Amino acid sequence: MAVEVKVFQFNGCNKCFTESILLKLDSEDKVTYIENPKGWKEEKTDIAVITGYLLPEDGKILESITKNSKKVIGYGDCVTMGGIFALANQNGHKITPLKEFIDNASSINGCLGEIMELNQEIKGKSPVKLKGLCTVCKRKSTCDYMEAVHRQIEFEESDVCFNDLGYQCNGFVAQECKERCIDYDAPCRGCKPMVARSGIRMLGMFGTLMGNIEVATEHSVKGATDKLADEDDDITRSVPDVLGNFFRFTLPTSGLPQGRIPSTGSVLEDVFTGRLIEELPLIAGLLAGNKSISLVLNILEAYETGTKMEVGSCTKKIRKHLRKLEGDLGKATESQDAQQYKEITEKIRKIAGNMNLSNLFFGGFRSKITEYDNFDEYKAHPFDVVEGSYAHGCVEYKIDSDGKVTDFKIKEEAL
Amino acid sequence: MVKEKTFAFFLGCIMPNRYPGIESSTKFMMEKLGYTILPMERASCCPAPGVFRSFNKVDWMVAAARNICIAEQMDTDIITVCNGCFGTLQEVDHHLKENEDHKVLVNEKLKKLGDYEYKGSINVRHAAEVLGYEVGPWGIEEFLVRKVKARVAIHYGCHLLKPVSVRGLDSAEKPSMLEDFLEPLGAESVDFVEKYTCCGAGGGVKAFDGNASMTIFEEKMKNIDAVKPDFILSPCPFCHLQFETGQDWLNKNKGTNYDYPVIHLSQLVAYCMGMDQKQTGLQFQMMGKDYIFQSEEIKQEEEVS
Amino acid sequence: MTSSEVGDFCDPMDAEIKAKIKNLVVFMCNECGQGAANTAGVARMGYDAAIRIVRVQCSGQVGPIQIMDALNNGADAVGVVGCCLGACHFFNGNILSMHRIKLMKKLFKELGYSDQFVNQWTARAAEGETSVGDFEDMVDRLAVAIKNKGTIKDGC
Amino acid sequence: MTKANNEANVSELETEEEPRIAVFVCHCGHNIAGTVDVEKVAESAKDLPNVVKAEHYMFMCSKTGVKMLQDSIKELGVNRTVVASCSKLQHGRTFAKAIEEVGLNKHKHQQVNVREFCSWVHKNDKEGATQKAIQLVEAGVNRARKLEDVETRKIPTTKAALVIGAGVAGLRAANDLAELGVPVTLIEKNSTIGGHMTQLNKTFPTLECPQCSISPLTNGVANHPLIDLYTLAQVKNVEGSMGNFTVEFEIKPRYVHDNCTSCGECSSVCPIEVPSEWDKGMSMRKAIYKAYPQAIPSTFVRDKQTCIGCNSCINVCPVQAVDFSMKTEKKTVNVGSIVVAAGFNEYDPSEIEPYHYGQDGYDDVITQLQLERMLSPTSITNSEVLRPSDGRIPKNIVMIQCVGSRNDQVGNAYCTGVCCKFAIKNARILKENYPNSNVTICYIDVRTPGLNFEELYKSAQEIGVRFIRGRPSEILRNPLTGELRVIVEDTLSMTPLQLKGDLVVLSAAMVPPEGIGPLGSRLHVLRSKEGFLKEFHIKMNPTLSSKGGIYLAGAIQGPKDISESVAHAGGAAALAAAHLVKGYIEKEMLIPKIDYSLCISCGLCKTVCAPAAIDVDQDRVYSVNEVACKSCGMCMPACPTGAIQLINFSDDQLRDEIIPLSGGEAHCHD
Amino acid sequence: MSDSEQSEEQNREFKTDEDFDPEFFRNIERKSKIFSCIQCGTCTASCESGKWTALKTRNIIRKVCLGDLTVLKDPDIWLCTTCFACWERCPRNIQPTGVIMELRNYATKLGNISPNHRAVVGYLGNTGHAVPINDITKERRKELGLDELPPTLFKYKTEGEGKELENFKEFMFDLPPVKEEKKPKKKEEKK
Repeated sequence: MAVEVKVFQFNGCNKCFTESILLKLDSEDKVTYIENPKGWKEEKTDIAVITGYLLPEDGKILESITKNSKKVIGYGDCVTMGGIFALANQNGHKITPLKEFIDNASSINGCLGEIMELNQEIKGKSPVKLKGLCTVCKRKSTCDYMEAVHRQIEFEESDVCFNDLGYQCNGFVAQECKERCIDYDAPCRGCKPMVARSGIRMLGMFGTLMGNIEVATEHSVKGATDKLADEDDDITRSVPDVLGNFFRFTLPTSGLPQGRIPSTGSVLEDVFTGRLIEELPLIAGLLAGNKSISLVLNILEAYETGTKMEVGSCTKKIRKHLRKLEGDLGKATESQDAQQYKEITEKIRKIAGNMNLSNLFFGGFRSKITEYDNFDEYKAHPFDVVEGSYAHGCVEYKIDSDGKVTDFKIKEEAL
Repeated sequence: MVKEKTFAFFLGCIMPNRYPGIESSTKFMMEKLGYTILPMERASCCPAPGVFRSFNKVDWMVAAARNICIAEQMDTDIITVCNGCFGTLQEVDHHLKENEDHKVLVNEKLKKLGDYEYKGSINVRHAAEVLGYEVGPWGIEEFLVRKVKARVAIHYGCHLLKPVSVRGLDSAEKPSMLEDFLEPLGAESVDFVEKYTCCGAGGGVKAFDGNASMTIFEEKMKNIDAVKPDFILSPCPFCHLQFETGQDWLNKNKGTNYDYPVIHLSQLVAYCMGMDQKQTGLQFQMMGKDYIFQSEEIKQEEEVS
Repeated sequence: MTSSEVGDFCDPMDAEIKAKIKNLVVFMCNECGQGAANTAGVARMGYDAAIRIVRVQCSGQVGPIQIMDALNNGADAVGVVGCCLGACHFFNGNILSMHRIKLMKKLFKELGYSDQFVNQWTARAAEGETSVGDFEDMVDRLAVAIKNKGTIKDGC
Repeated sequence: MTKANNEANVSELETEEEPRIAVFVCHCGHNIAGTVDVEKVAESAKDLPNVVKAEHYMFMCSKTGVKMLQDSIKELGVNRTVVASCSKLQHGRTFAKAIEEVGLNKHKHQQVNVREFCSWVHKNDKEGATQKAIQLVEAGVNRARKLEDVETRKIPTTKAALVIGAGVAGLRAANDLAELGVPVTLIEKNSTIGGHMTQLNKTFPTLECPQCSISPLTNGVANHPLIDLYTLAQVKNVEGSMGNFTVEFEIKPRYVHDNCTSCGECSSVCPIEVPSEWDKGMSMRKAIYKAYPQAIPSTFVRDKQTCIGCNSCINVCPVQAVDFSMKTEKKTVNVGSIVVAAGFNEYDPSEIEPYHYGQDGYDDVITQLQLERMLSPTSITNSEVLRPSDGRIPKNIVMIQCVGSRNDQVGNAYCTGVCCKFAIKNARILKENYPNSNVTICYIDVRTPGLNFEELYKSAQEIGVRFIRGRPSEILRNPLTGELRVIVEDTLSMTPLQLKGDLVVLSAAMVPPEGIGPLGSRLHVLRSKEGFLKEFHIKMNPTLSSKGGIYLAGAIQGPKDISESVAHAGGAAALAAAHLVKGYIEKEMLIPKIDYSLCISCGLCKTVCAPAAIDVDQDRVYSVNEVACKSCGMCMPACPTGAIQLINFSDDQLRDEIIPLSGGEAHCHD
Repeated sequence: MSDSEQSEEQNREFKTDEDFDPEFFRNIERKSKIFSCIQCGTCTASCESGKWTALKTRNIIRKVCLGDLTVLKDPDIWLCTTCFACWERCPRNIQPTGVIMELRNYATKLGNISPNHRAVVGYLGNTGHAVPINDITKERRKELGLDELPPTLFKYKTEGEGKELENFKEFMFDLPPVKEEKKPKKKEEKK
């Protein structure tokens, strides 16, 4: 039975919105796309799909959407749990999950959400029971205590569990997904958690695994202290961004108190500030929608120029190919040619995995980066913001000695 | 990248200013062994680990770092033939490579002295270590022109090996680096009591209280005298100086009659590699002026190339 | 907490702030923690009435879930009290707990709060004063933290 | 908050019966009622959901109080009780027993402590105390609501024990266990039993003969009907948990059959001579040998490594006991307890370079154990102390203390604790034997605690042993004369000394024995940072290892002297026998449950479980070992999905308790 | 300090808490390790200098542990030949040589520095060498076929190139001014 579906794009990244073009494939449903919900004329519809992150002021529109539709589905992490943009809540922004506005909305988690799940939800089929990611992971694990947590930049190819290698993989709390980061040698970021409060649980788990210090005797210096947790130690220091590591997609629903770091400006700026350099492409990839590839590559190339890194010819070739595919994808989106869109997406995925798998691009020079590299030489690099809420602009950022991004600024006048 | 088989030759103070023979011997020796030796222009005193470190550790590190910087600008490792210079430069290098805070502090102060910045890109080597472990007793044989027949009292000196955690060369309690190396040269090392103890000169003691320094040295000399070696060998010009002036002082003040030649490791090796004894500068030294090496030519100098 | 933050406890402000502290949830392990609190009780050693003790098997059992439950539901701060290092009755629970709490402290700092809203202490079963000392320290630190950075309730 | 309530409702529906809770608030005379307004507390409890009865009474622990509790169950159908009175330790058991008597599981009782935690400590703040008590009771009621039955199970045990190591501690443990009627398998790595004690000359403080002391034990153990003794045996694999272990061990061939008459013919014809390990290199032994004449078992043994296979021994043996074709055997035993008494090693002082131990020309630098061998009546020197270099009686003997202990450089920060006594004893014996000799002990601190040890120290001082407070910096050898000098500062008079050392004796530390690492991992027992096996609790449980059913005896837990080892071993034996003699382990099944719909088989619970109570099968399905589990709940926070939950301490249950205690005002939403 | 107090100070054989400053040495670089000293005497026994001179390393460490500041005025600390024997052998890794060097740093700041050492610093400032060149050596250098002057700072100073030696003199090893030694003189006058 054909149903009427309306897809709404709210704030931020429009990747899920773009992905929902695939709804048209093999389906008789009538799908309409509303890019600007503010100017939306209230119409009755069967199913409303919400994408993009939500702010308190969006409440009114959401109310009318609820009124006018039989079923509301939140599609993608931004709607259901806050998503990456909600990291700006650390700086006092109020990105709010859909459940705060609408009680009985159903939700499709994931960044980006899987279109098959959305399709099933629209059809009203009961969701497939998904396994945990670890149960489908092919890597071998011993799951021992960690001696140090490594930055992802120091990555080596291996068939050993990320956790054993010392990289923080959030796959422990994640459900299996179609395009698995782990299949592309990148640790899972936990965009599709299988349990409530996944971030807190991950934090508890990793904290526990860090506890493998020698058993001190009662008479040793440490045994005599009353306040055990006061001093930072090497291993906890090796986790430079706890918030970004464990609460990347779930901050508003995690139960943490609202952050109080003073805001440096827009949501985007607050998301980036304080994140690690190696995470930049990942986040940026989400922001730029179907231009994410060029954005990621721009950052990477700036990064490489800064560090005078040389990339292999194979990587260069792949990058060129990817840029071309991205151009094609843009055209397909414009013409709303769903079949072509699907084909191109499949092609990109074959090369690059999921579109936010920017870690993959590190492959070309991943092995050359060592912990001794300093970030001084590429402290300020512009990259382009091409889509999303930020129409056209240029971005500048600095990196501190820990590799954290500071002074992230968007400049509208450039380009 | 640091250049291979090339060294910046750090002179220090005592060798160029008192015992030029050691300097010429070292140059001869290293060049024969196939190394390139570059002069370090504008180098200063290392400065001495005992005296100057005692006055102000930071300034000591800065002055040493300045010397290291000169070699860094030349992209070569430093070679020195003095335990004191080795002690200072190696220790400062080791310390600054590990301690980021001090590196920043030192670099700040270095700017005042001139266009210097300590990076930590080179290593500091002692000629004894290069001979003992790089050339080695297994490799020196082919360069030898003559062998000496001598019973040698080897004096290691303190700063060559200690502190072991910083130097990492040989055991401090029973080293065998020089003994092993000198064997193919024909020199027989004689054991004597308290062989590995200090000559009494270091740490500013010689300057602070000459008599105290001599008391320590007197015992050392007594022990050496008991085994009657042909000469005393040391890899350090400062110990060299102490053995020379010390014997003289004891002869004058304590009525002894010592006349043991004091020979630097470089001098002996250079001699065995074909350098003329005159060129080693032994005749300028205070002790054992008349000493002539008991040597045995094993091949013509031309054969060594 | 920096040393300057610990600095002055005797500020008259502190008394007012301390009076506002109502619920301080303390997880105490079944061995040294409970033992020390019992000993303190038997010896009638007084402490702040805001202390609320929860019995757990081992400090290693207290995860961030429990700590966040307490903070979300209005607790002013959370303390975890276990045996001394090396003397855990379940071998190394206190060490595991300590590292989790260190991470949580870091998280709080990243969110812009003082890291004193959660902390770990040790106690000895035979010495009631150790637990009382812990409680007093908790209140003191919390008072200073609130004075400097406000309560965690503001953020909720 | 909304979600929390939803979850709560769901789980309530799942439980079979509607919770009916009775709350009793105890006055405890004035102890509680004097500070807390008990009426108000009871009143407030009445309004709580599921509470069918809330009362206050003067003494809940009295017979009447207990009867009130039982009556409420009988009459009102109450299925969970909450008593707000004293601590769980004090009367928690009383009430639990009471409800058990009337047919309720004892874990359905929730004890709320309003005395030690509230009234007694907040005497000056009545209002605050009352408010706190109300919150505590609410928390107790919340907790009681979801309490589950915990069954107590009897697990049968295998009545047999394994003792690893047949030194004095192992022998003692084996003997004690056998005397309690437990069949014992005793395995020993070496060819003889008795351990280090047989090497000694005299034992302190009474200067008794150690051979005489230990021989009743060695003979007793060797002939005990309940003890199976295996020498040259080593543990290979251990499986199972407390009460039921399966241990596989390997017995190396002795190459001599039991019918050996110990006549020694074989040894006399053997052409090979090597330094005797048992004699610490102070004498030689043959390739086929018996460590010492009194050795048990008295069968000879062939050392395959040094034997050249000339077959002379085979030919000469009158009873044809020598057999080179013997093979390594494997044996498996089922036991209920394991006692580890693997002992210690003497520290090898050659690591401390300035003392030059073992170097050429330093033959006269020996260890205390070597000196002990020389003094021993069975020594090759006939109890004479002779310099190893020239065989003369030394005039000046210097002992150096703290060799390898109290030394950060070699990584042994601990004090061995027996060397002082050991050295003083030997110094005294030397001075008695050779009154003209000078015996000097160079010490950092003399540590002679305990009965009769200070007296030993005093007697040594009186007899003329010289004590110098200072740690020698080096042992100096004159290469011309070969004379040794010990360089030391007498710190008390600030005099640097050079002592003549005709014989220098190093008091080497006690260090963990060889092979302790593999043994520890085979047993799944954790080690302390010093390398010894770690006891469960340093004060309260020094004999239990980190794993239930495995006990430590003697120096394997840390340096000990003979009497301490024996006492420790006795304790270990008693603990090891307790559940074997009883025949079963009674255990409350207060263990974690695994929700397999959430479990991702990551194995982190196994990683953090100190008692190694998580089992895993081939399909990576994890399960909790009911016997080994110690109910600590450490696995709960380690589980990334929250699949493993300790019964009655689950996240949900704790949250219900935490909510009222936190003030109950939800600030953050999930 | 008046003379009567001075003499009382001199006669006193005991010390009180006021004579110690336990905090002073807590700040020195090798902070905590010194305080774990067990006074075993290995350092003194190893000390080559201590066999012949008044230097008693263990005693100096002890004074540091107590916070006895008189150790800075003690000339004995200048008798260490920095042979590192104690450093190598100390069972608690206290590194006594390092401690003595650091004490000398403090002593120098207080002006407790011998005239000979002052002269050595002077040489370094003026020539860049602790042992400057002399005419005989210049001759000998020539004779051995070496440059008359080694290519060090001193050579470039005489050639008038650069200001480095000046910088060196200006910024390095700034010693406190010479103490006017009044007290001994007074005593002599009294006598």
